[in-house]
Amino acid sequence: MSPASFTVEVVVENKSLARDPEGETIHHNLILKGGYSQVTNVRAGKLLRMNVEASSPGEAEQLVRKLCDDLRIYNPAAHVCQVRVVS
Amino acid sequence: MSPASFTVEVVVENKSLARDPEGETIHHNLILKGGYSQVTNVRAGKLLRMNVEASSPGEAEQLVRKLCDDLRIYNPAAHVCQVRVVS
Amino acid sequence: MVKVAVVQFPGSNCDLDALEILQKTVKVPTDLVWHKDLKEDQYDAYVLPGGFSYGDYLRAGAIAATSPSLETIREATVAGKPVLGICNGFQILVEAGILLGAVLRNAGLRFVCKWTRLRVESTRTPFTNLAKKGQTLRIPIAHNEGRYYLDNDQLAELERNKQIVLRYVNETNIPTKDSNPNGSLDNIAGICNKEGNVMGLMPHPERASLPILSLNNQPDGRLIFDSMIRSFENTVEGENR
Amino acid sequence: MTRSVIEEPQSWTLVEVQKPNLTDEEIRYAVKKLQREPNEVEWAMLEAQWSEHCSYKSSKPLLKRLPSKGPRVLVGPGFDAGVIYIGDGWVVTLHIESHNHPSAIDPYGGAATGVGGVVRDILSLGTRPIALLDPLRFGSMDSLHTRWLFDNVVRGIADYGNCIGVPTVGGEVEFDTFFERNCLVDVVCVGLGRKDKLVLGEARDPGDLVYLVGGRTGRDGIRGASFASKTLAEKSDTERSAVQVPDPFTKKLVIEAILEAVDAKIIQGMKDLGGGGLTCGLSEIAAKAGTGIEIDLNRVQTREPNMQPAEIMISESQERMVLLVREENERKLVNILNKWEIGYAKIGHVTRDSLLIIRRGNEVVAKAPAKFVAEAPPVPRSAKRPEYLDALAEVPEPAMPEDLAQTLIELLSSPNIASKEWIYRQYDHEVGIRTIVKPGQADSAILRLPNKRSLALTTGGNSKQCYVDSYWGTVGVVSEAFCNLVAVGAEPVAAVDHLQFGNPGNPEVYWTFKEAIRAIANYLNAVGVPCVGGKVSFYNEDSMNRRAIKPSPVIAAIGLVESKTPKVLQALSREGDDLIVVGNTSDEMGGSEYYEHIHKLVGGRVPRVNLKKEKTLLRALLRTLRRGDVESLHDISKGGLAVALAEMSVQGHKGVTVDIDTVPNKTSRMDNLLFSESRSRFFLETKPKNSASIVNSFKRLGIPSAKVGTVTDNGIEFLSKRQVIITIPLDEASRAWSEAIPRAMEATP
Ligand SMILES: Nc1ncnc2c1ncn2[C@@H]1O[C@H](COP(=O)(O)OP(=O)(O)O)[C@@H](O)[C@H]1O
Ligand SMILES: [Mg+2]
Repeated sequence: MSPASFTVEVVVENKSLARDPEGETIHHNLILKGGYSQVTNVRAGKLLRMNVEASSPGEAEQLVRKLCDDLRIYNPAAHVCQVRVVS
Repeated sequence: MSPASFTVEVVVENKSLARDPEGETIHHNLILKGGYSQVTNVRAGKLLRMNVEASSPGEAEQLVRKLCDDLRIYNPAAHVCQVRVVS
Repeated sequence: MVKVAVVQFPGSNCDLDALEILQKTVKVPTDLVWHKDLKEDQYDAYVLPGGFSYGDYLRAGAIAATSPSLETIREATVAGKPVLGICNGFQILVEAGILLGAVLRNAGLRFVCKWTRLRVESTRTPFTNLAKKGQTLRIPIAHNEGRYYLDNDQLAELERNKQIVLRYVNETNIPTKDSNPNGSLDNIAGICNKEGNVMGLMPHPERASLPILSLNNQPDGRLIFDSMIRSFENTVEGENR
Repeated sequence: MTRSVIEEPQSWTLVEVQKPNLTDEEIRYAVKKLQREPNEVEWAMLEAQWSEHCSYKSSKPLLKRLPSKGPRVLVGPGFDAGVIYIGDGWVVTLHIESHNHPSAIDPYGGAATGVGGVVRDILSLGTRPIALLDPLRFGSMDSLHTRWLFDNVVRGIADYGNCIGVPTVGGEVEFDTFFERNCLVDVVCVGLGRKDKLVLGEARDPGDLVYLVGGRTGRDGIRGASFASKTLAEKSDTERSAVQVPDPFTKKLVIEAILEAVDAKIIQGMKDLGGGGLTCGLSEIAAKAGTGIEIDLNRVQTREPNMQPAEIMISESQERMVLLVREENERKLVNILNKWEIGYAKIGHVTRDSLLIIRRGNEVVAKAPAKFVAEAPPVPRSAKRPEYLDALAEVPEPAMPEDLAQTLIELLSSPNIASKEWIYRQYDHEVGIRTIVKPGQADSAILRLPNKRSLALTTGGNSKQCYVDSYWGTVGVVSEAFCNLVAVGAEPVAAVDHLQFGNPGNPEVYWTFKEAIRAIANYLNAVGVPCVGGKVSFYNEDSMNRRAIKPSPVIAAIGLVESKTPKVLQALSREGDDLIVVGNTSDEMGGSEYYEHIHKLVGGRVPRVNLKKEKTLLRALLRTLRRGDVESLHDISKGGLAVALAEMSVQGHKGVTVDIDTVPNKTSRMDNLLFSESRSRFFLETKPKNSASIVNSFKRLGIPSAKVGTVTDNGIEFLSKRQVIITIPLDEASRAWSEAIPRAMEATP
């Protein structure tokens, strides 16, 4: 099968025990003070969008998952890392 | 209709024709040097995940879009901002 | 003769500062070594300086931690040599897994440059052996990501092994919320590995090693480097005997 | 480029027009000189280079009036930075830049790339950037928009300066509604290097190779250009950023690589690429030496496909430098660049024929004498005294406040006076292990130099006073900078200026511009210190109402501190010491914080400076400091003597008691005496046994001086006729002063 190009998103955010001061501050100081009380929670994270050549979405996802672990895209002591193929 | 809770993601990143030094550095110095040449491009951005009370996904999305503009969650001169309801 | 290496990564910016203090003030033979050139463990001690290696992109220290030079450093740590990570150097050691935990973005979400008070919690490292336990040092910090974090189990382990070396304290030598500049867990400013030969700290001792640069005219930062020299003397004496 | 970049009004939409964006005279001049119609690429280059931006066409003749020579000046105006000899083979370089329009749109990226720009200038001379200062101007703090700009500008400067490891050791900030939409973001950079390793922006030797080093060339900063290439017009606003993305990491690598090459002495000439891009860099480097340059655009590494020759020639992509190198040193240079993993391309060579020849492969796409491209015909401007000045000259005297203590508290918490710690905490001001006197400690920062001396740096502006009286306001700005230097024991050695005004085509604006230059020239001549460079920025006006900003000349000055001079800070040090005032206080309330902040009154008589006495005063103060009898010292500026004392008091955690009647003055009212911003005044703290001799040493020279009070363990207390007229507990003053800015900024994550 000839390889195709997939877009994979990686989201890194703090574990909940490590707190998320950025999300908290945006929520309290910006959003709630701005009057948007319908917003009940905010979490902040980093997003990496990668273009990956692979033969299937599953392969693309696995590859990225592996590289995230290998290259420590996240620090397991403090972060959680999500990988998802978006197209 | 009684309001439900939706999860809305906001992604802020540099405009597509603008440079993204962070994505470039991660791509060249981490991913390619780490041997993952299947990755052909990396863009870095910020993700905010909000819980929003609204009566429909459409309303949740609109509300978040409005607050992003209002509260300058991003700067339209430099960034693009995507809003998507994920659940 | 002993020789120290200051390891230079792309984006290091306190490398020359550390080099100058080691060579001219502490007067220990020291080389500035480009990370790619550090292929063998031929030095007696290593200093990983502060700065913004790889622009702090992804996460402070994360990309530099994958430099092959870290393998050499790892060998040196296993061999029991003194290894000191200052600020970004600390972040690199943590990201390389040589030290425990994580160093996260400051709780205040801003870069903070200020003089702090540090209480010495452990004198068993080669960088604090000249200090008295409980002694306060005045040394400045300057960082964006200095919030030390690890989970409760590991914190307990750190405590048990006496791996906490420095804490931020107030004027009365007590760790308080106000004296914690970045939201670090338990006011932790510096830790060491289990064996004690590797230390990482957020404050910059090289910036407090000349009286003229210090707020109180005391070169408190020198104590860290002088301790390292003393640890050499001890080993050398030991070998001679 | 003479004095570096100027911004012009930028319409961020790209319009397609047929005619080049030049005046009819410029077009005629170009055709006549070239003896033909320039082609599309050449027009684009001329447009870029002949913009006010690069050519100084409205200001050049006037700037010549500034004194620029001195025994220590190795390189004066006309190069990327001024060079001052500091002894033992060492030189210091100095330059100032602004990034006003980009910062108004994208405060974070605009401010950050502003730092990047001025750092490149310092690097161009082959010197290491060792310090930054940032004079800033914003609208009122009450406005959300201002706070957004302020927060992001400070963050942008912090992130860039901190990352490249250059300490930001000083600056200033002024808030005034005139800057609401056009904030001013200036950055001063100081460099350090060896005299024998200086590199100039001159292509002296034909045969030298031209290297383009650093980032790739993209379509950044190409805007409103007449050639309106289709590719440009097609890309919509949503994809292309209106501003540059800062990349301090690449900059740091460029700095280290270039300094390594400078150290190896293999760079023959060097030029940073800023406004006007390659066009400006190449034409100026050749024109300076009377040589030519030939390049091939196919060799330029581009970041986007299908870039047109004109686009490549005027692109303003960041983090690029042009280096000239001998063929025999090429290998060495390439090795250094490879070590640091920096991009580079050999794009051409220096020629004998003084022509700028731009090829694309074998096809010549532009060809013109380098001098012709580099030097735009000057634009004559007319000047007319603004009418509003008459109205400002005479304003009714305000009512005397009922509670002077309350007035002082309000002044202390005015953002223009309040502590700036919120700003400088975010800047790494220690990196480089040189910062002896740190932000907030004294009127100037002091840096350790390699040769036992140390370097004092300061910067100042005062748009409020310059608006009411642009001549005396500007004299006052320069005077304050020099007073700040001597206040830390430094002998002033050089200055650079930055002149920021509205549209020079408006005769009233141009008049204030001329007055500012006259003022700087007169002051510098009076004290005998050269101006070694600077910058002009026109077209600063509110985008909504087209109102010009207040005239904003800004000065940065440096001085040398001899090794034996004691370090004196502004915090009061010991109870029981005497307080001495030096200088005279008059009814000079125009543009004062007291008038503007307390009474919302704009106008009145602006403080003047006795230019005949100024040098004597500065020298006398320096002598006093060197003798070592001064325990603390502060110049009296914004907010007047009451504020200066309160600052010394709060910072030293000591009280003061001052008998206001003993202060030398010619004022008619108590509030004027307390809050007038008369120039060239200082507070000194000294041991009682030294008071008399210090006071007499000034009086002998005809400079008013008196012992006015003592340091106590109490609060801040002013007496008149044995009555207490102001008393404020220290912690109350301290809170007002330190919490004003953080409290206002709290809500900004
Ligand atoms: N924008 C800024 N950036 C860095 N430091 C600043 C800035 N503004 C003010 N400072 C520092 O804060 C201190 C007080 O500044 P300022 O209020 O202007 O002083 P003064 O009134 O004594 O002239 C000085 O050390 C100055 O360098
Ligand atoms: Mg001052």
